[in-house]
Amino acid sequence: MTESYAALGFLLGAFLMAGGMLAGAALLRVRATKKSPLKDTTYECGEEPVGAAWMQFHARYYLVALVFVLFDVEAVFLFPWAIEVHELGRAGLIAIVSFVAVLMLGWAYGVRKDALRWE
Amino acid sequence: MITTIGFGLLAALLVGSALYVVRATNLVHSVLGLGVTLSITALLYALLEANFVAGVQVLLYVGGVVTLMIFGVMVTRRHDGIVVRSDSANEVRGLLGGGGIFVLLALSILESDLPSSPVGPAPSTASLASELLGPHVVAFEALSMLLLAAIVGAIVIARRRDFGEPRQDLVTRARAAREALRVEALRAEAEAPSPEPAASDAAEPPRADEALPSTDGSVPAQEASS
Amino acid sequence: MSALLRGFVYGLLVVNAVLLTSAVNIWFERKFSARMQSRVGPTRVGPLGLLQPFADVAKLMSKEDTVPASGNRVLFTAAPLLATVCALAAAAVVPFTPDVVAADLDVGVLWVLAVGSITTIAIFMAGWASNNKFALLGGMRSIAQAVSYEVPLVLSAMVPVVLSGTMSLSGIVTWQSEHLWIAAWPLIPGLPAFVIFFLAMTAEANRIPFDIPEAESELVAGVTTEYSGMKFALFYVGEYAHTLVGSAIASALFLGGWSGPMAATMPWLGLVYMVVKTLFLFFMITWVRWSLVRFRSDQLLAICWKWLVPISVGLVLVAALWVELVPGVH
Amino acid sequence: MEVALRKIQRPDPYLDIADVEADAELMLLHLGPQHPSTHGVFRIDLYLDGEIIVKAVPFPGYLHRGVEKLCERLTFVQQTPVVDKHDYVAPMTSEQAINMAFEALLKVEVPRRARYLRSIFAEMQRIASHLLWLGTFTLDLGGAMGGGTTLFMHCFRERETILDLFEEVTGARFHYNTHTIGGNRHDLTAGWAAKVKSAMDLIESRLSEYVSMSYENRIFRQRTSGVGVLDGALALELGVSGPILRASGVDHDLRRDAPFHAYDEVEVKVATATEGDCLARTKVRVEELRESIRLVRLFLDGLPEGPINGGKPIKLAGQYKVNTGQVYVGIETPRGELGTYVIAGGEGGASPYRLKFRAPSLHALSTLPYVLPGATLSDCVAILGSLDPIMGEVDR
Repeated sequence: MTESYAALGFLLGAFLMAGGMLAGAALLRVRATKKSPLKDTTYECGEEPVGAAWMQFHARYYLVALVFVLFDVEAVFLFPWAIEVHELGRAGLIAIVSFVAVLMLGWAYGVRKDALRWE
Repeated sequence: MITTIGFGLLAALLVGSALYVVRATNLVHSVLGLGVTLSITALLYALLEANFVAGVQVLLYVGGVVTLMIFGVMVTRRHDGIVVRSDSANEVRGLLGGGGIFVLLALSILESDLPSSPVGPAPSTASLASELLGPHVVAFEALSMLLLAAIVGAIVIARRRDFGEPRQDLVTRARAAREALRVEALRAEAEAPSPEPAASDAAEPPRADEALPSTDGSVPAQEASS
Repeated sequence: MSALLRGFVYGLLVVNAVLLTSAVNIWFERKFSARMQSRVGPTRVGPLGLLQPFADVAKLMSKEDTVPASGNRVLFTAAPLLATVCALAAAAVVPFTPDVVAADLDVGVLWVLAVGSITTIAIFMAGWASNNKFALLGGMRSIAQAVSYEVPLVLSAMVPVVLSGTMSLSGIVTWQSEHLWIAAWPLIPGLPAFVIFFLAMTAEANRIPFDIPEAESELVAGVTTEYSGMKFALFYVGEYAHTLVGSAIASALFLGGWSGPMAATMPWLGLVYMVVKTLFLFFMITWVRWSLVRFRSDQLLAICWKWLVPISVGLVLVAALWVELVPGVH
Repeated sequence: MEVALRKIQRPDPYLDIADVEADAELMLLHLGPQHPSTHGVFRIDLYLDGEIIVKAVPFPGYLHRGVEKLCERLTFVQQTPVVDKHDYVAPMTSEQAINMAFEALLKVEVPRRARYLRSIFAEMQRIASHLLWLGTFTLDLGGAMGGGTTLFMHCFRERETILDLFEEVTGARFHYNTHTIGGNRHDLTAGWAAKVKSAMDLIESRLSEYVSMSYENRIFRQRTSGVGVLDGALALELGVSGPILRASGVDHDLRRDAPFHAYDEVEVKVATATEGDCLARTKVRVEELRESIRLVRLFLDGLPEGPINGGKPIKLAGQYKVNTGQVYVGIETPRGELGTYVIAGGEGGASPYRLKFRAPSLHALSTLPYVLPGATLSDCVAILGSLDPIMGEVDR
């Protein structure tokens, strides 16, 4: 219990430091005396940006994220087993091996279909 | 004391961020708001001394599902500044329905004999494992099948949409498109020698994909006729 | 309450230590890379140019802060803050000596991975809020890379957990002080797991050869293209902090952390061991950075999914087999 | 020339994007002119589908300084310092090209020693230029904050020694103004040849280190192998020359095929490769570095005594006058065939009526619309770097 509070306190401390740096810079920084709309445009190598930057991305990005979530779920299920390996013994090992093996079938399918390639 | 204050604060933030998620008119803001909501939920779990569940909540939901939803938004064009209303058009009906469910839930929780605060040490992560791999091992193994199905399904769907056409055939497509344009212009000229503008369907430039040569490499029909 | 206060005080101390070390490391990296390139590096500010990073920070603090008019100001400001805080927060569970640890969470490894996974979102926020094509491309690359490398990161971090039977980082270090460094024993899941963890950690911190999110020769400056002044500096600090804290975690998980000869009797010696190991790993990353060119994004993902993921899955199972078959691991 | 000029049907890469890709929603990204990897000021408009380039339209011209026009106003002997700025990475070759054209036009004989000196300078310039290219190419692949910079700095260190040697002879590190009509202006200083030889030994001994840092490195190979493949037929159609052409399997080098300077007195070994990708271009250039080192030694050993200038003294700017004739002279520079086409008769015969450079970099860049589609944004930077464009030469 207390340890999670300590972690929270740590988080607050880190936030305070980083925020303090940002706030300190806000006090110190040079301010432009004149508004310049040109300065506020986005950078595109000196050319006028054409079209919105918020463009459409490829569905394979989504695929990578989806496969990641699935493997993450797998990993999360492995964690409780991981700290109890010696207690759960051989039966637990067999259960986990079959669990992982089924998932790796999906991995093999993806590699075979070249779906995890990027380009 | 601090637990109670913390809970009240977090609950208020949770409701506020949840409201933001459904009221935001920009999908990316909505998704990021969801990230905040899920993080606060994780803090609530931590408050209940369920550190493992809290960690999993952040790792899976904030780091995983929100990322997935970000990609989901980015592969559409719904994020480029247009206003999207994610809440229902009929707010009164929604309020009534939501309120009803809230009252029902609140009543059932009040009626139940759930303790109002955690009693004793929370069940450890280790006991979670013995539960999972002990009595619930069949469900656990079934879960792997579910994950497998999800992976395969995702690959199949994504492949169908994207992995089929390599970009290298750009050259062929460009040539076919130009040939189609030329043929179309010739045909328009032949059909309508008068200076009046051609019929609207004929004047419409052909789309590149219509003029694609078929997969066996044969010449498109228009090209052969010219 | 007292735990919250202790965490807070530790937070301030550790964060400041990390920042100070980062500053010295920046100086060291500049000197080191200069030597690699037959230059001399910074010499002007302070003796041997030691104060150069501080001068840089002072300069960056006084810089004008521009926000693209078509971007999103709130997210644009929040992103560097979130990235830095997440990079620093992982240090909360790192044991520096047997007694000095900010928060000895029983799910320490999970905490490290969880806060690390939030960094991804911060980078995306920066890229999206800039409304800049280079920034958004960098942001999307960054997420794709980070989520991919998180899988081998999580799985290789599981090897010490399986061997020691605890998710607490101090517990893992204690186990190693009773046995051997995990990178050395058991050698087979230990050493490869360490290598994979180290690689994945480098990728998560976006260091060359895994720095495609920044990739300044292609994407100008990636997600930080539109950033200036202190916000830019925060990203920079965040990157160094991520590398440094990551090195500390890697040395705690695999290189025995504070454990070493005489560390049990003299706690300060444990701190020395820990610092030396961390800085050694940081030095390795620096060395690699100034020697290699960068990968292309599709090659990075191919390496991750084709090799690192299955190997790390196998390593976890080997570790379990080790626990199962070899007496005395627990 | 082994590759036959096959007539391949190629599409027009300058088709409107709507005709190329009617259905996709593409992003138009301006790469350049202010971009770290465009080697000066150069712009490519990229139409991106995700990170894949669907269409690329290069826009040169940001560094146009009107050098050719300027040359029509200056007398023959006044032009050497102007064309120094033409290809600013290899100014020696630009000087040589223009003076060789004038010598052909004015029918001035160049003494043998001057031809040897020009060969030595040309080969040393090639070493300096290729070293700079190797450095900037890895910089493109590795970025300013990483391994790319390391090789970059090392290459520059070696290049410095050559610039120092040039400075010793000509008094300038960059814009030498040492060639003139009929020969050279500066003779070698005492002990220069020995210094050059030791510099060559140094560079040769360090070259293997650079090779291990560049194309023997696994990541480097992955980034360059199979990237930006240019087939020999297309390269010939587009007028590409130099190492890029040789990397595409066409064995063509003016030093051997149409010898100038003193190249007819030695045997030039021409490095070629067949893959036509960025890796092949790297290998060809590194081989050329080795060959140039060999040639420099050869020329230094065979350096004859005698006058270094067969023309008139150049105290008066307008001494040379010619009113009729036109001439084209092509020489092999580090980037390929640099041609100078001169028509006599401007300004009362004291200046060319028209002067035109055939810049190899421009032809190299004209391959971009063919090579880039299908590549990723990261490949784009590698491909552009491998073409070794010098914008001063492209835009003139």
